[in-house]
Amino acid sequence: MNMDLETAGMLRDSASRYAADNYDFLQRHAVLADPAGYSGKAWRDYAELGWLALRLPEKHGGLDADPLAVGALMEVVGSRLLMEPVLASALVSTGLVRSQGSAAQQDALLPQLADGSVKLAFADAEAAGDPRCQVRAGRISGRKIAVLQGDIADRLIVSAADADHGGERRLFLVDAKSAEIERRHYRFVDGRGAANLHFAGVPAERLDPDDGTPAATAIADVLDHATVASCAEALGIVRALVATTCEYLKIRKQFGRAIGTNQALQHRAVDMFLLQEEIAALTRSAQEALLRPAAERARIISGAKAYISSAARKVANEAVQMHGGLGITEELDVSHYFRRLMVNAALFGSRDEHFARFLAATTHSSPEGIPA
Amino acid sequence: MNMDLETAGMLRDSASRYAADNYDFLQRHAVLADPAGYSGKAWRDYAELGWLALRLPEKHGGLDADPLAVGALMEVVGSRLLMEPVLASALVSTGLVRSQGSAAQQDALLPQLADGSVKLAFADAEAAGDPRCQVRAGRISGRKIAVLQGDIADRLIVSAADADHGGERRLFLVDAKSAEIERRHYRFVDGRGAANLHFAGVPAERLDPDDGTPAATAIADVLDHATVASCAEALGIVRALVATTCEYLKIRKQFGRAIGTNQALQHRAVDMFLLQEEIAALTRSAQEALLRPAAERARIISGAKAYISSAARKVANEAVQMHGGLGITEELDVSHYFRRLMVNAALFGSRDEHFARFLAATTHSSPEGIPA
Amino acid sequence: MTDQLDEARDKARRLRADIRSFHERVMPDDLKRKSHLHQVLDKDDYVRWMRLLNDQGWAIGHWPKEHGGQGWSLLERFTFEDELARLGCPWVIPFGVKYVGPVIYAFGREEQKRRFLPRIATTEDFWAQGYSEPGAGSDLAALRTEAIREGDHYVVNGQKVWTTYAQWADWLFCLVKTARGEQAQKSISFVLIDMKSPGVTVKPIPTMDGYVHVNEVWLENVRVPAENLVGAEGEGWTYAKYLLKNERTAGALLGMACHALERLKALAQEKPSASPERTAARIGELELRLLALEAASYQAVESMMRGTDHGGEASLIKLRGTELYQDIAEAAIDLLGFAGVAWDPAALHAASAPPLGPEDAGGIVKDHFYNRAATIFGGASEIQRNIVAKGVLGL
Amino acid sequence: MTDQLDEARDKARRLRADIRSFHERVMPDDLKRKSHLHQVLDKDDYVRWMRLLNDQGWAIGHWPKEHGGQGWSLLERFTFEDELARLGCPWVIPFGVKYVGPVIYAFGREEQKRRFLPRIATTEDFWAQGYSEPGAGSDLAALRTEAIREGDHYVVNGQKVWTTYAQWADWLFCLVKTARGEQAQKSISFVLIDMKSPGVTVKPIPTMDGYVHVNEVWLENVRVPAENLVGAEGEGWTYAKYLLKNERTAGALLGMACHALERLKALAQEKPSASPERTAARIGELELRLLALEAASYQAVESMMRGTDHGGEASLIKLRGTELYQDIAEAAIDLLGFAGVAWDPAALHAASAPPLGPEDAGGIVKDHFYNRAATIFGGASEIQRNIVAKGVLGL
Repeated sequence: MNMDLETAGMLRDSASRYAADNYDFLQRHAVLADPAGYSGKAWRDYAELGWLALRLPEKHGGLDADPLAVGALMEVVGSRLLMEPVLASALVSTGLVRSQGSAAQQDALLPQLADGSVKLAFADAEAAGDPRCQVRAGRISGRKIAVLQGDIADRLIVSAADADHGGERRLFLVDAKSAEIERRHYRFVDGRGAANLHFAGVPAERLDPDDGTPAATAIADVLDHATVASCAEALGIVRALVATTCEYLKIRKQFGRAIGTNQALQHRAVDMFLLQEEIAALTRSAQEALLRPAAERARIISGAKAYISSAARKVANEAVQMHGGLGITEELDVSHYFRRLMVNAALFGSRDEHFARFLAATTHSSPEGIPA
Repeated sequence: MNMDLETAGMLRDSASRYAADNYDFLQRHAVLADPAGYSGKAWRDYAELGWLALRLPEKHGGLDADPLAVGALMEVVGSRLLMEPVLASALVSTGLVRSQGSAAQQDALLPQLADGSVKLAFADAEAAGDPRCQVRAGRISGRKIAVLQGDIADRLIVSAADADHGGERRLFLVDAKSAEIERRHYRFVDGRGAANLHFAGVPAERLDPDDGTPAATAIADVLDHATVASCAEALGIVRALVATTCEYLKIRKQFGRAIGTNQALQHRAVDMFLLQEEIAALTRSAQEALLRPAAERARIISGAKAYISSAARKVANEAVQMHGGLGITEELDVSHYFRRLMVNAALFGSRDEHFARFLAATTHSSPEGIPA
Repeated sequence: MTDQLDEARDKARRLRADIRSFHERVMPDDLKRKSHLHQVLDKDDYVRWMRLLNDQGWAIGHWPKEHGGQGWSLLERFTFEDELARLGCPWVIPFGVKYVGPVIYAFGREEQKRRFLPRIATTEDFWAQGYSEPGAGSDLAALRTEAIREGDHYVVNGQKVWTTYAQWADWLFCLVKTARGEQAQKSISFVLIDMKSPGVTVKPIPTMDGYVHVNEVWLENVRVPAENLVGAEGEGWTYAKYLLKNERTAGALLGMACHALERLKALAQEKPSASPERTAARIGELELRLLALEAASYQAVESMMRGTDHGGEASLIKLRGTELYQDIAEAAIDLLGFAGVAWDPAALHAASAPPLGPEDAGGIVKDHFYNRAATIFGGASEIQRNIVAKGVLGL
Repeated sequence: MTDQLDEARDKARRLRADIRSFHERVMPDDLKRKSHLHQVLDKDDYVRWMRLLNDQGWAIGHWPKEHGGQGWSLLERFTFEDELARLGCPWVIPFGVKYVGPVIYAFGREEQKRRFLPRIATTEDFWAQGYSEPGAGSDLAALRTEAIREGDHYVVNGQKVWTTYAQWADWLFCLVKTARGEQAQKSISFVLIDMKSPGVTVKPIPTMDGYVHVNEVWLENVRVPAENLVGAEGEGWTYAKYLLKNERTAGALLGMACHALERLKALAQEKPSASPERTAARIGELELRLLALEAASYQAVESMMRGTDHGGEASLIKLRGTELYQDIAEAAIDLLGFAGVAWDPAALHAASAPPLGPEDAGGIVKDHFYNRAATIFGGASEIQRNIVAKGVLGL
């Protein structure tokens, strides 16, 4: 029941050190300017550091890390705005392979995921109004949108109705380079790649879990984990914004003194800090909630995500505002954090969607799950 | 189309002077302590000053004042927290008599209203779940609640379904002292009286307008006027709160200097002032809207009321907070303004109700009513 | 540490269960009802309540075992306050058991411990706190109440203000200046004053809820035996800070907000609103803030127990807890409609007259008024933000 | 006064109608479309736009008739900016017609008027504003750019920053220090600098919307003819304040908010949201704030025309207008979902690639980024609050 504080702490320390040495803001600028939108070198380093095996079962050489450790890494990913598909491939896709792959599929894929030689992306969202994706005779048709880092993925995990097996929703592996895919690659506002993909009868390999877990269950579970990971990423970003803003308030002078001596700005900085602390506490609660059965976790996870989406936006707005003109420039990290948070809030369910899920899960009795 | 700035200005000046001389906070304390809950002397003064004839037609010796003049008076009523039934009797009830009384009824009643010898109250609201009030064979049965200053009224105007005439909703005059009324007198939190009234076959005189205006139309019109008057009252209160708070910030010392030198408090005082200015502007817009046909005014009047209810509450909360412990005491005017605003916001439709009416009146085209 | 935390969690879980069963089986119905309806409790009610708690060993559960307490962990303290508040129980009056008691056992002389501690535990003595003065609310350095040593007595002159329940108090613990002109923090001493002493006058300060919670306490040539000095002269500031640390857990805020929100939800069920979706959304946002407060509260307790706290936790919880509680109250007022602006004193005294609205409406209105002070007393929100700005952010 | 106001209202009403008909009949489709989609306008677009306005007599409609204007009342000025913005027209670049033009006709020498005013009206000269410096944004007293008189020239050295469209400018009006050590406000002068002068370097400052709106302007030994001094040496502060007063009406904020809200409502119609009631309530609250902004704007104009203004009106409108506009943009981003976080440069350049979302989504995203500056540039919100605190409330 208790999560492993020590492992999480060690991971946080080593990841922070690595990123400080290899991924500072200038180094990241080079990555951003690269047409690939990520660093192959950094990706190989992550494999070496074991980050890509974090969620792998121990029998595949993984750490089988708990949500606290995953969160520790994601905080660093956020605080340094790492561009590589840690979330898309190493967490989300790896989680899907782990729970939906047959033993053979896992044996084939997991080592490649762990050593970084294969990058996966999860193609799930469809545009409202589009016909749903479908697999017939082993070939997939339909359209997926906003596939996070679908532009650099080697293979795709695609959710689709399996017409060959009664129309049940299942997951399929697809070669991202397939000629039958019409692709539109673009970037999200934070610089990470994305893809809209039109499948016109692409050969698809069905993921076939030996234990028969329905795909819907696995997807919901992985999305819960991804949501919580995105909370931790937001926490990392928010901590960086609060720290850099407080620093700026001490350095920047106006009318002959540091602007941080103005009580109005002090109080607003405090409000940013309070939001940061709430985000931290809610992220922790959401991580603990992941250890509980799916039915019991929705309220806390979606509540945390809903609160954090708004809270992080407030922090970002205030950080920009207090940096004055500098806050909106390309040259300062503040505007990059601002943009990453926008994407963060849009992934894995909007604020409204999570708020609705939170409300639905909140019964009229006392809140469940009092920790003590 | 233009309202009369000069008359409004003169009324504001003379009312302010009267209230400053005769109704300061200590004098008001005596009124509040009186079991009647209002001052008979002040009421007679108001008659003399012409306030009670403000809305009377000129042929009855009234001023037929426009909404700007009514607002000027109501601002003073708010800023000095006058306890007498200016709103309930001289504005709302007088308005109803004026539009629903026959010539004979007007001739009989309006002079008594103008000289203050009769005080009216309007009994309209019914509790959810109660059977609607009804008149049968000239006698009224049913229950009315929250009748503003129904405790001190001589006669009541009661809305009821007229079973003698096909069940149409009409207005009736009732003697408030009638033995067939079971009454519960109490006070609102601001000290003004109120009544819940149970009518058990009370003799009722039907108001019979010569021009046949439906009662529903007249009620809606009078309530629009009352709503706008309550906005002006809120404005008067808010101005007083902003002024007293700014004054306190200059006087009160902490850590060796006036607390108003703290930038955080300065900015919050500015935010109070901004709200005040918006309340003033919206009140003015709502007053102008009253000059337009009923169908065109709902959006602006209900929008103004909805915005003002929230804005005034924010001002009151901040005024209390910035006065520290003093803000919640009985001995300081701040807490009395706070309470009056609570009642103000509950009368003539809640914030939610007005917001809903505003939304319903807001079409999907551009906002109508651009003044220029 | 994890083991210790696990143990504390187990104990806290048991304590919570015990409190629920106490509430169900032991607590007298009249007290339950009064407090459920937010009616006015008088001194007898409070004394009865504190003694009931003491009978369970809870009134001083947080005291060390050597002084008769149970040596509760922070988590147990927190849980105790939280669960009572969740159940809508009366206020656990802190001045004796939470504030002055610990100062006496930590810094008092043996004779003082023997004399005062048992009567604190049983509320035989009702205590009040003499800190604030006109002009020295948050700014204790500006204190002006003077205690001049004359032989074996101090002669105390000055005025305290905002003194909660001074009208009921037998004793006042009091910060006084025992030296002039010196550095403010070294001139303050901590003395215990018998409220029956000649020269002590209590003047009530009526508040807008129509009741007297706070008072002015005038001290004119009050002779205080020197033996009633706690600890050393000039160390009052140190003891006051120690006492403040005992405020840190503040579990009651979470529990109170939780209880008030449950009441609000029930109200929304009872009284269909004009716009149910807006009401649901408003309640939902409050619920979400409660979730955040809950997470932050437990995180704060855990950090303090691990020793990884940054020092701003108490401010965070106070700021968020009081604002949330006030906003819940506002929502309730709005939902009540006319009943939310009616003044119904009869309903507040377990009186016979039928209430004007829902039977607890009067209590909700009364609490709404007095709870505007929640962001003012006990370190105003502005002061809390100053504390965090300087102490945590280094601004 | 009422008569004058009535007359102004009539004229403003006619002007509004004229603008609508201009928008419908005269404005070229490509410009309309670009601006409707919030696409990127280049210098040519803006020049074309300003000349179109000048053809109607509107670019300098607010100038006195003696200088070729129409002598518009405040209400007409306001209406002009408001209505263009409501219709989603391009920005009316203010640096020439609104800022430096009036300073020149009010304080310039005859020769300056003859030389500059006609080319300002026709935008033959594109102007930029040299006010802010690193370390002197809101605090003009801290200016460090120096102009040393040498014979019939000033030699200017220093650095300006946040200079909008300096990359397109022919001329820069510039605050410089012409005296050292003196009282700050008496040492500042107002000079006109030819951007083609040797020693002028423009360095773009890319902003997060991916474009260049603002620049650094470096001035190294730039020789400025003494005849380009406006008015008297040391009076620059006076002229700068006069110029600021021309900012007071700020009708564009209301119109922009209005236009953005209409777009948001259309978006809500096109794109059914996951929670339509919440979307409706959110839009409704924005609509309500727009109502308040509208009322306050007209009230402000009327007060200024009557001379009953308190001086805080411009701050009120700027604070509320910019915050509202930003919040509408946020709501649009949220409503757009993935399209609100996609970066779609092709859509911003009237390019051929099909847009990723609704066709104006790219423009909405771009504007959302740059408009975070609305509460920063032109007197940050914090400065506006300081102004009202001191100037109006006397704190």
